[in-house]
Amino acid sequence: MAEIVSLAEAIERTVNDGDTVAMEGFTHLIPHAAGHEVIRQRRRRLILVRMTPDIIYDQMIGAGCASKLVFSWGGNPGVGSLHRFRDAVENSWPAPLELEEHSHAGMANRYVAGASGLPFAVLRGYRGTGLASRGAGIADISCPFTGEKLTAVSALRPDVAVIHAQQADLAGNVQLWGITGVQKEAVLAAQRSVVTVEEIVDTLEPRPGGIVLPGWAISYVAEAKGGAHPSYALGYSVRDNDFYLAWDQISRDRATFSRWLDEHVLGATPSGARQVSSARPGAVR
Amino acid sequence: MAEIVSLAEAIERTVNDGDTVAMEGFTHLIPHAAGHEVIRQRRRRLILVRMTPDIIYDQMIGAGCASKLVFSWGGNPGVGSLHRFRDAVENSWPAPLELEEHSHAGMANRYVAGASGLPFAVLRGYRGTGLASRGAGIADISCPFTGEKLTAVSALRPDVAVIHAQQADLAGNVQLWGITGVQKEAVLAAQRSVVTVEEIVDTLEPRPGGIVLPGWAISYVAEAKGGAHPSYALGYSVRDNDFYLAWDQISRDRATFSRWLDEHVLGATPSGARQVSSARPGAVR
Amino acid sequence: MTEYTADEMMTVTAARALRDGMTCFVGIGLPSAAANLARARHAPNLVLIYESGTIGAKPDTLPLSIGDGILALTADAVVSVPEIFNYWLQPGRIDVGFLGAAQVDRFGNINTTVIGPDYDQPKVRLPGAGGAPEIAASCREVIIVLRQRERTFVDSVDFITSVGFGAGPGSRQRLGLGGAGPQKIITDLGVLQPSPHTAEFVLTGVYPGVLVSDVQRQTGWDLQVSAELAEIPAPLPEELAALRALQAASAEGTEA
Amino acid sequence: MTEYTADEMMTVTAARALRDGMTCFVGIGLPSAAANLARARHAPNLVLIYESGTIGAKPDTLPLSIGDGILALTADAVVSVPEIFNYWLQPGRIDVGFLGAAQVDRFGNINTTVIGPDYDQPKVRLPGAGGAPEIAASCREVIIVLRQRERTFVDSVDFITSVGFGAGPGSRQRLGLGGAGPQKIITDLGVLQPSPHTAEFVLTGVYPGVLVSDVQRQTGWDLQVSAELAEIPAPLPEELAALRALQAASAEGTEA
Repeated sequence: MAEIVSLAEAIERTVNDGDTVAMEGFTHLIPHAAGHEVIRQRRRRLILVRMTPDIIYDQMIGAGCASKLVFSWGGNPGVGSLHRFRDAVENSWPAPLELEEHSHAGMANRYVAGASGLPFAVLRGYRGTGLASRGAGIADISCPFTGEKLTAVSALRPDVAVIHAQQADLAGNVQLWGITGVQKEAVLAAQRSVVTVEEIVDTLEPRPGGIVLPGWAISYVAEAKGGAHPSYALGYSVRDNDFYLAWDQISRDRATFSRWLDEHVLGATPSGARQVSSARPGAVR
Repeated sequence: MAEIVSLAEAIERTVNDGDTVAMEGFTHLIPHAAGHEVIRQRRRRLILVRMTPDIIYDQMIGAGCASKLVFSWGGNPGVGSLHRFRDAVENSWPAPLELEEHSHAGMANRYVAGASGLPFAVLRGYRGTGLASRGAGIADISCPFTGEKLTAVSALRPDVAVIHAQQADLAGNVQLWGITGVQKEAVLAAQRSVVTVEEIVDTLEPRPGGIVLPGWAISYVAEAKGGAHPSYALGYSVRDNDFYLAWDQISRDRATFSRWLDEHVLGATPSGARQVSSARPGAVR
Repeated sequence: MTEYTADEMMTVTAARALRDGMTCFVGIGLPSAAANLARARHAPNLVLIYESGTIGAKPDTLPLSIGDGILALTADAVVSVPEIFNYWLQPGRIDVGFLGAAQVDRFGNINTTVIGPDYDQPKVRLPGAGGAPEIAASCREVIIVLRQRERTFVDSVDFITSVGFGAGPGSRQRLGLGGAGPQKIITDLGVLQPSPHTAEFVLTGVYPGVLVSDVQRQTGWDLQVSAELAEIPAPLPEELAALRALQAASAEGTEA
Repeated sequence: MTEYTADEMMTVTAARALRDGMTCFVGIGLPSAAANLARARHAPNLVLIYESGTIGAKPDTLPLSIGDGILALTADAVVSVPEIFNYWLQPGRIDVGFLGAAQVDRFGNINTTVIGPDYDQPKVRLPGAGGAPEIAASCREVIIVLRQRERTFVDSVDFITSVGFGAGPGSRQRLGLGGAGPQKIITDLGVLQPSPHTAEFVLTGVYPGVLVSDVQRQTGWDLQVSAELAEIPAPLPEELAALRALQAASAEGTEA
């Protein structure tokens, strides 16, 4: 049964140095507040897993939390490069970053395998690409019935999965709706899980398009109002597109980034809600 | 784009003698009206596919439509045996019935593979069972990463899938809610599909727990009010438990069954709606 | 003392085997009655999971099928049938699975497929596997529930639909089955449990008024008796009252 | 005649490539603008599918990410990310996929991974694959959209992220790729299409005022010119008006 705790406690109890950590949310419901808490707790040597390591992982990589990234698309969506990610890969700053690189379909299926208790998944993918020849966790597999050659990808089984959702009830059951991405699979694939939510309600009211994760399948639930910012939580907030644009400038050089990190993450209180407003681009420069 | 036609037309245009036909619906939303229409059109040598060939397939088998059954559980739920199914298997009446037998998990994954355009799916299952040694479409497979032995099942790719849903809109988009079983997978695995619905509405209103199949992924939609009876359509009807009990008596001997079939299916109009009320057990004996 | 039937004794015994907070994969009939009885009494947070995809269903009447509307309407979550098997059962998330059987053998292997030695010419064609093979493989433990008769408790089943302990100790490991296998067979005469050494089911409990010899006569193998054989207490009046209330409510539900 | 930018010309050309009723896998940026322009004009029943899982999205402004709320709120169905790839893209249900590129080669192979010969010491680390490899493999056809420059239209890409025609004729068949591969490269200068014989991209259309030699100068291989080279008509005033209205609406959406 999920325990309802503070965000700081949830991260303390689940994320250790060296852990494999998957923070998911596909454009929508990205767990930024939780990412900031990991930075504040100065976790190191994390193997970060995420289909789209956008701003949240750019920040964690720049803050020195990660030694390896397992991913399928590392950009600032609709804007351009992730400068901290590039600086780590191209110049090893602040630390070298090993890459394990997949396609979206491959990553999604790796989570599906993890959630299903299987060591691998099968897909039509990768064949003829440079990813196949490089890739850890990519292998040929033949259909035992037709002989056809397909691709197997190894399961993802993170130590910890972290997601953000709209609501939890008092028993720790969680509901998210809108674009739900690969979050259910990430939670079910992981050994431990943290779900931050916009609010804790007495009872979940079923929503169109909603998926419910029962509390007994989750380790910790923590309230973090606005915890997805600059991503959004459908029904609670809108995407802060300006922040995504501003991030391009903030992250472009090391000094500006470090100042931003000090002011808006390391110097902030461990509440998702407050740091959100101060992190708005208006406050940045 | 789905064409909206009458039930008789939908079956005429999709189901041919010798076809592999999957009619799905897991306790809920079983497409009985469509099954009766197949019987009325006197289709023969069908390979019938269904996880739970309950009353609907008992009727189709007894009516002589089938030469083979691909299934995982063939009983009258909560009641007992399917007498027409047993008579076909044990005594070849009205025709011999070849069996291809799986577990629920295996069948569900076979549909998933079909819907995914893959020739097989992988699961932890069958190992040590008699099904594995007999089973068509069951093979060992090794994980290319861990060497672990698992089971592969071959994809199901029916010629036709038939399901029942609560609603379609004028563009043929279909919504079903409640227990949604394996219906999406069955439709997506099939070459052609028929969806019967309780009603056609101007616009679908998204429902909690609802899944929507877009019209462009469906061949034909036909209105068949009450078309799930004696199964039910959540929000429209309740399960007619008495009919399931009555079926045990109706189906127990060939003559009673044949009379019932003449009166309630072959002699009925090709409308799902009307024959439902007359098929109630009160009217039977 | 209140009168009770053998089925009521079985159901109460099965309900007692469930602890609060457990997740439980339930089939229709006696298992569903037992699970709902446990939920009504000592295990209010028992999580009922039906193979129709309903997780955390809280029916106030006994459903008559695994896909009754009441299950969907009261569930914490309703998922697809592929998902219930792949994401929830297969990884070993579910504590206990209830299984019935047409035949069970000394190693807890289950037959629900055919009676008779020839699959193609069966004496009786049974419904088949359903969810049972994977429930037997993947639930953390399994409880088998069926009436004890010489023709159902057989030395060796005609067809292995679902694996218990296979050919004996080590079989489950060799087959790569994740769960611990059947830990109890609850019958209308008493309770059998597997010997930790031989994996063979031995008699560990009898109901009030049942003789060991009665049980042995209804068993198709040379049934051993545990040194700690216990007499299982009769249903408490409260247990019976709760069970009968559930059954009355569901009978009413059917009429409506 | 109305003034227009090269990007507007590209977008209009891409929109014209879409027919009504098609299903279209859309990325953000120019492809999304093109698809929504087509939907606003000649293809009202174009089905837009975004990799975030939104099927049949009908945004009235241009989304700024593939996961904007407007996509979920206007979609016919929203499915999980595994489902969009496994059930919808992989089986070949989607007619056309739009792809961008950092580099494209003469066979339409795409690089979005690294610039430079050494993966481990890249000159530029690009975002990577995203959904592109499977879009390239499984959509019935692919349209590549990018500005034409000598450094992006290369003889051979530094890294094959997504396969076009591989090493030439027969490659896709040998690799078992389901779709027909890239059928058009739409640039800011004109349109390239694969030769049916060599699978090499040749120039089949130029925009008004663009010389063949301009295009050849911006191509890193010896670009052949089709015998049926066409001049692609300038954007119609109605096309431009519709595109600009979309863009204005989405700029407003961002302010709000």
